[in-house]
Order: sequence, then C-alpha cells, then structure tokens
Amino acid sequence: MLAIQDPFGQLPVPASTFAADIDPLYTFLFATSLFFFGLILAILLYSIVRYRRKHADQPAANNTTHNTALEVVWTLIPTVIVMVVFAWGLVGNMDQQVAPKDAIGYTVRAKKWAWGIIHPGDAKQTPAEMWVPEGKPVRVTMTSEDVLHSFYVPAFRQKRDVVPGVRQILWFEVPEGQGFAGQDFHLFCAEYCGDQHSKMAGTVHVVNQEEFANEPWKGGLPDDPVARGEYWYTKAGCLACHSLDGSRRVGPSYQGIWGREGKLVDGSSYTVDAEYVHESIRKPQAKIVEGYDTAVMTAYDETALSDEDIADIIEWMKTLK
Amino acid sequence: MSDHSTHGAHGHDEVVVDHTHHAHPASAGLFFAIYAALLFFTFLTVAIAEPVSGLHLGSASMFIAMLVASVKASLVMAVFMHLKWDTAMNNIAFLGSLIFLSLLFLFTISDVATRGQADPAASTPAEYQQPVFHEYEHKGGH
Amino acid sequence: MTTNIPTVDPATSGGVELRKEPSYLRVSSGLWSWLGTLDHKRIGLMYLVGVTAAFLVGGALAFLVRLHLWTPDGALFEPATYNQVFTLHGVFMVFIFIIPAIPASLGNFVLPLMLGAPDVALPRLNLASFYLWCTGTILAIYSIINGAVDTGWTFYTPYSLETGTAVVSMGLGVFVLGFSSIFTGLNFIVTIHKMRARGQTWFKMPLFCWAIYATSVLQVLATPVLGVTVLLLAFEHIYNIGIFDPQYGGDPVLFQHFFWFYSHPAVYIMILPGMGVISEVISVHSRKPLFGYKLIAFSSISIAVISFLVWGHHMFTSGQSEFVMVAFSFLTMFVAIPTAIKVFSWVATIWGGSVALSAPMLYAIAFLIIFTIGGLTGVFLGTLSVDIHLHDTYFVVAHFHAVMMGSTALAFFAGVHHWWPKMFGVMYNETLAKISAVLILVGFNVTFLPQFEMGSLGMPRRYATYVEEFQIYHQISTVGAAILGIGFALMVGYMLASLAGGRRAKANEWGGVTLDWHTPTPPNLYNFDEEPVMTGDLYDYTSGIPDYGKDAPMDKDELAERQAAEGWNA
Amino acid sequence: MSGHAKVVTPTPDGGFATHEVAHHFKTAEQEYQSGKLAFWLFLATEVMLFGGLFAAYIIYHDVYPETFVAGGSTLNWKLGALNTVFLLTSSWTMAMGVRASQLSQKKALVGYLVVTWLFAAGFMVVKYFEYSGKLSEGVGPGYWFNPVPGSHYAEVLEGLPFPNLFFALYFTMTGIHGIHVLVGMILIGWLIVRAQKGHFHSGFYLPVDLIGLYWHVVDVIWIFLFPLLYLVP
Repeated sequence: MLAIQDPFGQLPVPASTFAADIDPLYTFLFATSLFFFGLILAILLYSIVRYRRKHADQPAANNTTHNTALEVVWTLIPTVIVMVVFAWGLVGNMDQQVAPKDAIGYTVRAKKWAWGIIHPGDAKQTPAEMWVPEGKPVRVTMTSEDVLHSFYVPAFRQKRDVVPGVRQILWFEVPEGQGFAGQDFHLFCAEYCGDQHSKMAGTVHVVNQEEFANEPWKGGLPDDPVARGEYWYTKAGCLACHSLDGSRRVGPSYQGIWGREGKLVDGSSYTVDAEYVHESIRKPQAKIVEGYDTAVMTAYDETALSDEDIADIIEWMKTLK
Repeated sequence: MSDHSTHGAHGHDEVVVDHTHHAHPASAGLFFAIYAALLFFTFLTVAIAEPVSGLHLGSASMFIAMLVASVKASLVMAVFMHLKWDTAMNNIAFLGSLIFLSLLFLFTISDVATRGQADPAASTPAEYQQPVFHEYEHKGGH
Repeated sequence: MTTNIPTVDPATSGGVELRKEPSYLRVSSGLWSWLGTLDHKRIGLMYLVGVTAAFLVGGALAFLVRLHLWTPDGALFEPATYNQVFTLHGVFMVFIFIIPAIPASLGNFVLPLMLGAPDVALPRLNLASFYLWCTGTILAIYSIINGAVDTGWTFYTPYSLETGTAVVSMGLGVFVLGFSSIFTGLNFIVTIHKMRARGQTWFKMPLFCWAIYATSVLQVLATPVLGVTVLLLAFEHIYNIGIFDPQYGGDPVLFQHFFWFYSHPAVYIMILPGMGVISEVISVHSRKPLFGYKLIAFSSISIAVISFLVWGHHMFTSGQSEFVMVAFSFLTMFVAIPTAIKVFSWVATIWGGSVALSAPMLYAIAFLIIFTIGGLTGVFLGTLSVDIHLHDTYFVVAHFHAVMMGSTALAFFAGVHHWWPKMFGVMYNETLAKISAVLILVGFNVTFLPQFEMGSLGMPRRYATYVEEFQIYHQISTVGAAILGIGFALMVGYMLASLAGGRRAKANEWGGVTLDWHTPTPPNLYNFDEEPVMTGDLYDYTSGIPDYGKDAPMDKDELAERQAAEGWNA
Repeated sequence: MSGHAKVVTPTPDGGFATHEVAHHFKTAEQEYQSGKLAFWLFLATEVMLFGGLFAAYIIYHDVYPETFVAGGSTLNWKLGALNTVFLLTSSWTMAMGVRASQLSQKKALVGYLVVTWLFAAGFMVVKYFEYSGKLSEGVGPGYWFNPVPGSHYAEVLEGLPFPNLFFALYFTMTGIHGIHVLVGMILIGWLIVRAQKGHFHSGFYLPVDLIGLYWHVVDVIWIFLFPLLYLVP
C-alpha cells in the first residue's frame, strides 16, 4: 500500500490518516506532470531536430496559423484534469479542516522561539515535545504570543499558521497498527518568525494507547535540579536567544551570569540574583539590559515554567562560569 | 530634452486651425441642477443618519448610506467629470477599477465573515473570532 | 508582412546604402543627453543597465544563501545575517529586477517600434518612472546600510512591525518602486491605445504588445493596493496605528490579503511580458507565424483577469475562512488552462518551422522546458490538500524560482539576445552565448530539482539551519547555483565584449518581420524613416523578409560630412 | 518623420491663441485623447489606493461594530457636513471652470478657479480645527491615542474594544485625503497662474480638464468618507 501511495519516494513517512488521501493525489499529479512534461519535451526536441534550419533562407515547412479542433482539444484536456484535481484536493482538505468530535484536545502555545505543548488533562506546558497516541484523533488548539508561527509535522501532512490574536485549530490522527508507535517525527515552524526560526523545532513522539495512558510527557526529567535547569534552558526556548559562551544573540549571554552586575537601559543597575531571574522570566520587559533595547522576549507564565522550574534554572545558573 | 531640440529641423509643418470638436461644454444649468441635487442628497444623508435623526435602521443603515453616497458619486462622475459624454475606453478605464476593487472587498469581507465556521465542533465561531491576546501581558510600546 | 517600406533582397543589397539619419545612439552625446533623454530607447537602455545590475546583486546574494546552506548549521552567517541576506535577495529580485525587467527595459525599447510609433505616448512620464525606479532603488540600498531588513520580501505582520530592522525605508522604497511600475504600465496602455501605426488593428499587434498590455492593466490596478499596504505598514511601524497588529486589535491575515491582492497579480506582471518575449523569439527563429495567435492573445488577457481572483491560494494555511479557500483553489485551477494553451501553442509554432538554433532560440527553449516545470508544479500548490503539506516548504521556493528565475529571467535574457543587434548594431559571440544558455538550463535544474524533492520531504523555507537529512539536497543545489553563476557571468562577459569589439550586426539579424525590424539598425531617434503603414498580415514570412538596406552604419568621415551638410548636432 | 502640429484658435478678443502639439503626436486630438486616457487610468489607481483603506474600514467595522458607532459619535457631524458642502461647491465651480476654458472665457475661468481654491482652503481650515481639537484631548492615530481621562472621548469610548482602530482609520483616511486636497490646491493655484496668462482656450484646455477630474475624484472620495466616519451606520 505504501508503494502505491508514494512510488517515487518523494514524501516523508505517511504517519497520519491524511497521507492515505494526499499521497495518491500527489502521486497522480506527479505522474500526470511527468507525462505532459515528457510529451512536450519530446515534441519540442523532435521539432527542433526535424525542422532544423539547414541553410540560411530555408522557409518554414508549413505556415499553419491555427487549427480549431486541436486548440479546443488542448483547452479541454487541461480543464478536465484540473477540475478532477480540484475536487480531489477539496475532499482531502475538508477532512483536514474538520476535526472529529471525539478528538482529544491539546493546546499549543507558540512564542519566539519555542513550542509549549499542553497535553490533554494537564495544565503544565511541555516544551518542544509532544506525545500523541496512535489510533486516536488529536485536536490541537494553538495560540501565539508574539508573531506568526506555523505548526508543521511533515509526516502528518498537516500544517497551520499560528496567528497571534486568534485561536487556530488543527487535527490529525496517527493510524493504528502500522508500526508508528515508538517513532519520533519532526515538528517544524513553517512560517518565518525571525532570527531563530529554523531552531524552533520540536519532536512528536507517537506511542501506543497503553503507554499514552501513563502520561509519558511527565516523566523523563532528571533528578538533579541543575540538570533539570539545563533541560529547561535547552527545551523552553532560552537557548535560542541566550548563549552560554558569551557570544551575542538576541538577549544577553548566560556566561558567568550568576551575581553579574550591569546597567539597564534606564540607567539603573542590576545584580543577577534569584529575584532578578524570576522577574526576568515572568516580566521580561520590566528590566532591560543596556544594549538590548529592542527586547523581544515574552513572558513565561506558570503553565510554561512553574516557580519550581525557575528554581531549577537558578540552581543551574549558579554553576555557569 | 536635448534630443528633441536638436531635432527641430523637421519644422512645424502641420498647422490645424481651431480644434474644438472634442469639447462638449454642457449647459451651466445642468451643472447647477446637479449641484443642487448633491446638496439635497447630503441633506438626506445627514437626515437619515442615526446619530442625527435617531432613526434605527439596523443593518440596512450601512446599505442606505452607501446607496445615497453612490448616487452622489455617480452624479459627480457622470456630469461634472463628463463621463456621460466621454469615450467608452475612458469609462472602462475608470469604472473598471471599481470592478476590481469589488473583488478585494468581496473576498476579504467574506473571509472575515465566515472564518472558523467550517468546524463547529472545534469551537463556537464567536469564541473562535474573539481576540485572545489580552490574556497575555502587553509588550511595551516602541 | 508587407508595408510601404521597400524590402531589399539580402543577397544583393550588400549593405552599402547610407542611412538617412544618424541612429539614436549617435544623435547626441554627453551624459545629459542620456540622463535627460525623453527617447524611449535610451530610457529602455538605462533601465537595462539598472535592472541587470540589480540582477547581479540579487544573484550574488542568492549564491551567498546557497553557500551558507552547504552545512546543516550554516556555513557562513549568523541566522540574523542569513535572514537579511535572503530578504534582500528577494526584495532586489522581485521589486527592483523582475517587475521592471521586461516591461521597462525591453518593453520601453521595443513596444513603440512594434507599434510603428515615434515614442511612447508620455515620454516625460516615462523618464519620471525611471527616476522613481532609481529613487526606490536608492531607498532600498539605504535600508541595507541602515540595518537591512529581515522580514522576507513579504513583510508579514506582526513580525515586520516589531523587528528592529529598516522596514520603514524599505517599505517606502517599495512604495516608490510601485509608482514607477504604475506609471510605466499606464504609459504603455495609452501608447497601445493611441499610438498604433495606421493599419495596425488590435489583432495585427505582435503578441509581445498583447502581453505588455495585459501586464500594464495589472500594474495599474493592483500596484496601488500594495502602495497603500506598505504605507500602512510604515505608519504602523512608526506610530502603532494597529491596523495589522493584533496587539492593537488588527488582523495580520488582513495584511496577507492586501499584500497578495497585489503580489499575486505581480507574479503575472513578472511572467506575462516574458511570455510575450518568447512568442516573438519563437516566431522569428522558427520563421513561422505564431500558432493560435488569437488564443494566445486572449489567454494573456484572461490570465490577467483571473490573477485578481486567486490571491488567497498563498494563504491556505493562514487561518482564512475555509469557504474562501475553496473558492480560491477553484479559481486558481483556471490559471492552468491559458498557461497550458500558451505552452502548446509555442511548441506547435516550432513544429513545422524553419528552426534556427540561434542563441535567443536556445534561451527560449530553455524557457519552455523550465516554464513547463514551473507551470505543472503550480497545480500541486493550487490543490488544497496537497498545498497544506507543501506550503512554506522548499517546494514553493523551487516552484516560484522555476516561474520567476527560470522563466521570466530567461525570457528577459532571450529578449536581450534577440534585440541586442537592434539596440546596438553589434553582435555578441554566439558560440559563447549558446554555451551560456546550456549552462543556465543545466544549472537551473541541478539547483532546483533537489529543492522540489526536499520540499516534498518537508524542508521548510527560510531556514538558516536545517536537519541533517536534507544536507545532500542542499549540497547538490549549491553546486547547481555555481553552474548558474558561471553561466550568467559568462553572459555578462560576452555581452560587454560585444560592445567593445563585436561584429557589426546585420540590418535584420534574425529575419524578423514585425515593425520593429522595419527600422534602421540601430533605429533613428524617432525610429522610422517614414511613417509605417501596415497592410499585410502580422507574421508573414513568405512575402519577403525586410532587410533594411539603408541602415549600414556610417563611418566617421561620412558622418562628419553629412553632419555639416544637414546640421545635425548643432 | 513626425512633424510638430500646431493648433491655432480664434479667441473672443479677435486674436489667435496657439498651442504646439508635442513632437511625437500627429494631431492635437491624439495628444488630447492620450492625456485624457492616461489621466483616467491614474484616477483608477487612486480608486484602488483608497479602496484598500475602505476595505480595512469595512472589515473592522464588521469586527468591532460598537466601537465604530461610538467612535463616529465623537466626531462632529456638523463640521463634516460643512466640509461636504465646501467640497461639493468647489466641485461645481471646478466643473464650471472647465466649461469656461472650453468656451475660451478667460475671466470666468480664473474666477471659478479662485472660488474653487478658496473652498478647498476652507475645507483645510475646518480640518485643522477638527484635528487640533482631537489631538489636544489625546485622540490621535496609534501612538498618540491616549484619550485624556474625563474627556468626552474617554467617557464615550470607555470599555469598548480597540477604539484606537477607529481613530487610526479616521486619521489615515482623512489624512491621505487631506494630502490630496493640498496637492489639488497647489495644482489649482498653478492653473490660476496659467489661466491668467491666457494659456487655455477652446483649442487647448487639457490641464484644466485633467486637474478638474482630479478634483472631482477628491470630492467623490469625501462623499463616501463623510457618512462612514461621521455618521457611522
């Protein structure tokens, strides 16, 4: 079945139910295109060779200026083909647009440059990693906190822009029993969103339903607070703007951050302590370090990073040299 | 400039005396009548508007206001701008733009009016359209 | 075609007769005679220099992008710099190069010649358009110095509102460039309506004129919406007026509507004139009337009209209404039909012709091949469900480069090669030109076919870094870009060399029959020796090919003698 | 090839006015019609340019109807109506001016143009008072939208979503329109100077005709702006 869907091997793994519809359509389009391209190329090359001008004043072999029957035919054929393609694409798209009523609900919060995923029945965001069960439709309600982003999982053939100011909804279902459980898939941001756009990636873990019932997104955190702090740094999006080696990114580097003193844009001075770190995460615009006037950071609320998580980050920061 | 001045050698070889056939001066009376009609319609616009008259026309009020404005605009275009007597092409050139403009209106307005309605199970349209950014902290101004 | 201009048998004329007047290149000299000229041909040449320079800058930026993507982590730049480089590549190529490329340079030069007119209808406005183009370009360059722009050429809000880069000056640059484009289009519409030669009915107009006409309609009607959009964007960036900013109640999707209301027709502003050029080149070099002339003419007009109805297919994932998407997808499909008609007609024209594999023809054939790829892949993207997967991936990048770069730019260069002897009276090295055409065709496919592939596999566009599994495609693509670069560098080289020491062009180098080939080579200041009258068919290669015997270039002594006798250049 | 055609027109005072046709036209008629068509196309671009703003207005009116009604109620419709009358009157005098130029009536032409200019100036004076009144109470576009607490604006707009949008559109639309009025005043001023010198007559009145068309379009746009902004339906 997979072979028929994608005989030319041009599409990613068909890990959602949409693939069963989209991949054959893609293949149909590709085969039709190949046929017409070959046809045009063949006629073109044949005419060039056959009717090549061999001496300077050679006249044209014929001077036909039109042929109504031929013109009608080559107007009608593409018309029929594109109408078929339109209808086929429409049916597939209606499926993509409307989530089944029994879908399980996820919430995704996008910000520069991190995905925060709230799994069903949970209130806390999991940064950049999403666990979905196979054989169950998944509905994702998405909001953006700053600019446009786009939630894109190539293997699911599904994509939707995340528009600030409105809720956007997207759904998909990983087919059961085709071996997708245990596989990981890329989650990309497909709408350009600034400096670290290409780093705004994530992973979708497909698991079987028993494993899903164990809420796998809750596990896997290191026991050591310092290691947990580093985990938040890499996954919650801090890494995109704050380097560890002193190099300048969108925000100040964390190199030797603990206890660091400096000036703010308003001329007052700051010292990095627990209170300062906490405030900088909850209200990033409150204190802006000198030289970073166009601060773009948006706030992390409790669902994104709890107070305990911030405490972990602080512990980790103390270890940075 | 210089190209053409050096080329003056060709001289003014063609002289046409009087050339008024493209002028269609309409009568001053007609212009005044149109002006009076425009003033009347302005009065009408004001008189039927809710803030002035207290009339409650509901959703029809936009339609009526635009209808009256269109009548006024048509009068100006037809008579003051001489479109009534102008060539077909000039009419097409100007009025054609209104057709293309209506496409911009048609698609953008029907988008906003029907957004989020395909998936009633996902959320109610009202909730869907409701801006959500006020849940988040406003960023500082520029 | 027969006209009242005598045709001379090329075998017996020998090219010894003298011109009646000096060519437009010699009629006056000095810097001001160019900068202040009202002659459509000189304005066309100034545009030609300008847009070619923009193309080289844009091309160099593109090559930097490709080099950067050699490794998954990015070989050259920080992401912030990379974003600026690809944005500037887009802005230069779209607004400064492609949109004016064919209409403003070739169109300016050729259109009045084809219509048998002494100039465009509004020569002063024409010069003003050129200076608007210069002003817009200077603003764009200024914004590079002033912090560049990193929004992508689409300026999507709200990112473009909060980025610290020079969006305002770039926006104003685009606004001014837009008005340059509007005035050029307006000028050409009036020229086509009012300046045609006696006897030249609408259906005796070369297809290039039809294409320019359709383009001009788009320029006049669509560009003002872009103008007001970038104006609002600039206000918004400075004053937070909020129309496109959700923080202040605005709707970012509305910006996309406004932007694409212009920018989709703009795609046809770019490609339609290219199609017109190809029609002329194929007819002349196949020595055969265009097959299905009327259908091609109507397809140009219908593409122009349909282009106003399909902009929403750029927004299938943007969150616009699903119902509107269906309408947009349905209407999009209708673009494919006139496009297919054109391709079939071109191939049918070559069929049974007397096909010269000259340099312009090779460029035209390369156009045909790549345009077919671009057109067919467009259907993928117009299809709702497939587009959801392909949207904003490299598939889109490859598709529009096939249409913009592989088609419009190639058509532009086909036209430049075709009319070069008419413009300057000299010929380039045709062997090198053929090599460069083949290099570009090969280079294009090596660059962009892997991009189609990785787009289908899910590689998003505008990525400064990428996951490792795409590296091989990126590397092949970069190699292709190098081949393309060699092809274009070669082209610029032999073109410049021809000006310095190319052979004299024949009076009618390719044996064209439209009115542009009824002028001396290079043309007079007012183009024709006598006012042309069209009596015969448009593309009639059977009643004798005009070979303008009087247009052999004068040598210096003859020139001085006649200048003294007739008082030129006084 | 192309010669320079010349138009010679008898004037009412018994003299002859001349106009030389530009080098690349064959006849004065061709020149006139080319200028006319070009200008109509330019006016079409004006329609499209304002059209974008009107589309934005209609959409936000649809999304935030209460805000727009309240915002409109804060504007002084009497001043708007006065300005409408000003522009309509100037449009009428402009039409009469074009007519005078077609009939080679120099004195009447200058008179009508001056009256047109004065009404345009009157429009801008009213606009000035409207703008300054709003700005002084903290009602401006975007950045300057901070209604002074306790002011009429603050009371009416209290609690409504995004009143800033209505005023952003108000200032953008009337501002761009106002710039067109200013440009029109400059052009009409230029016409007055040339008309005074007797440049226009029945054989050549293209500039009067074209600037007249421009002025009517400015009027037409205001005809739509007035009910949309001052009497929000």
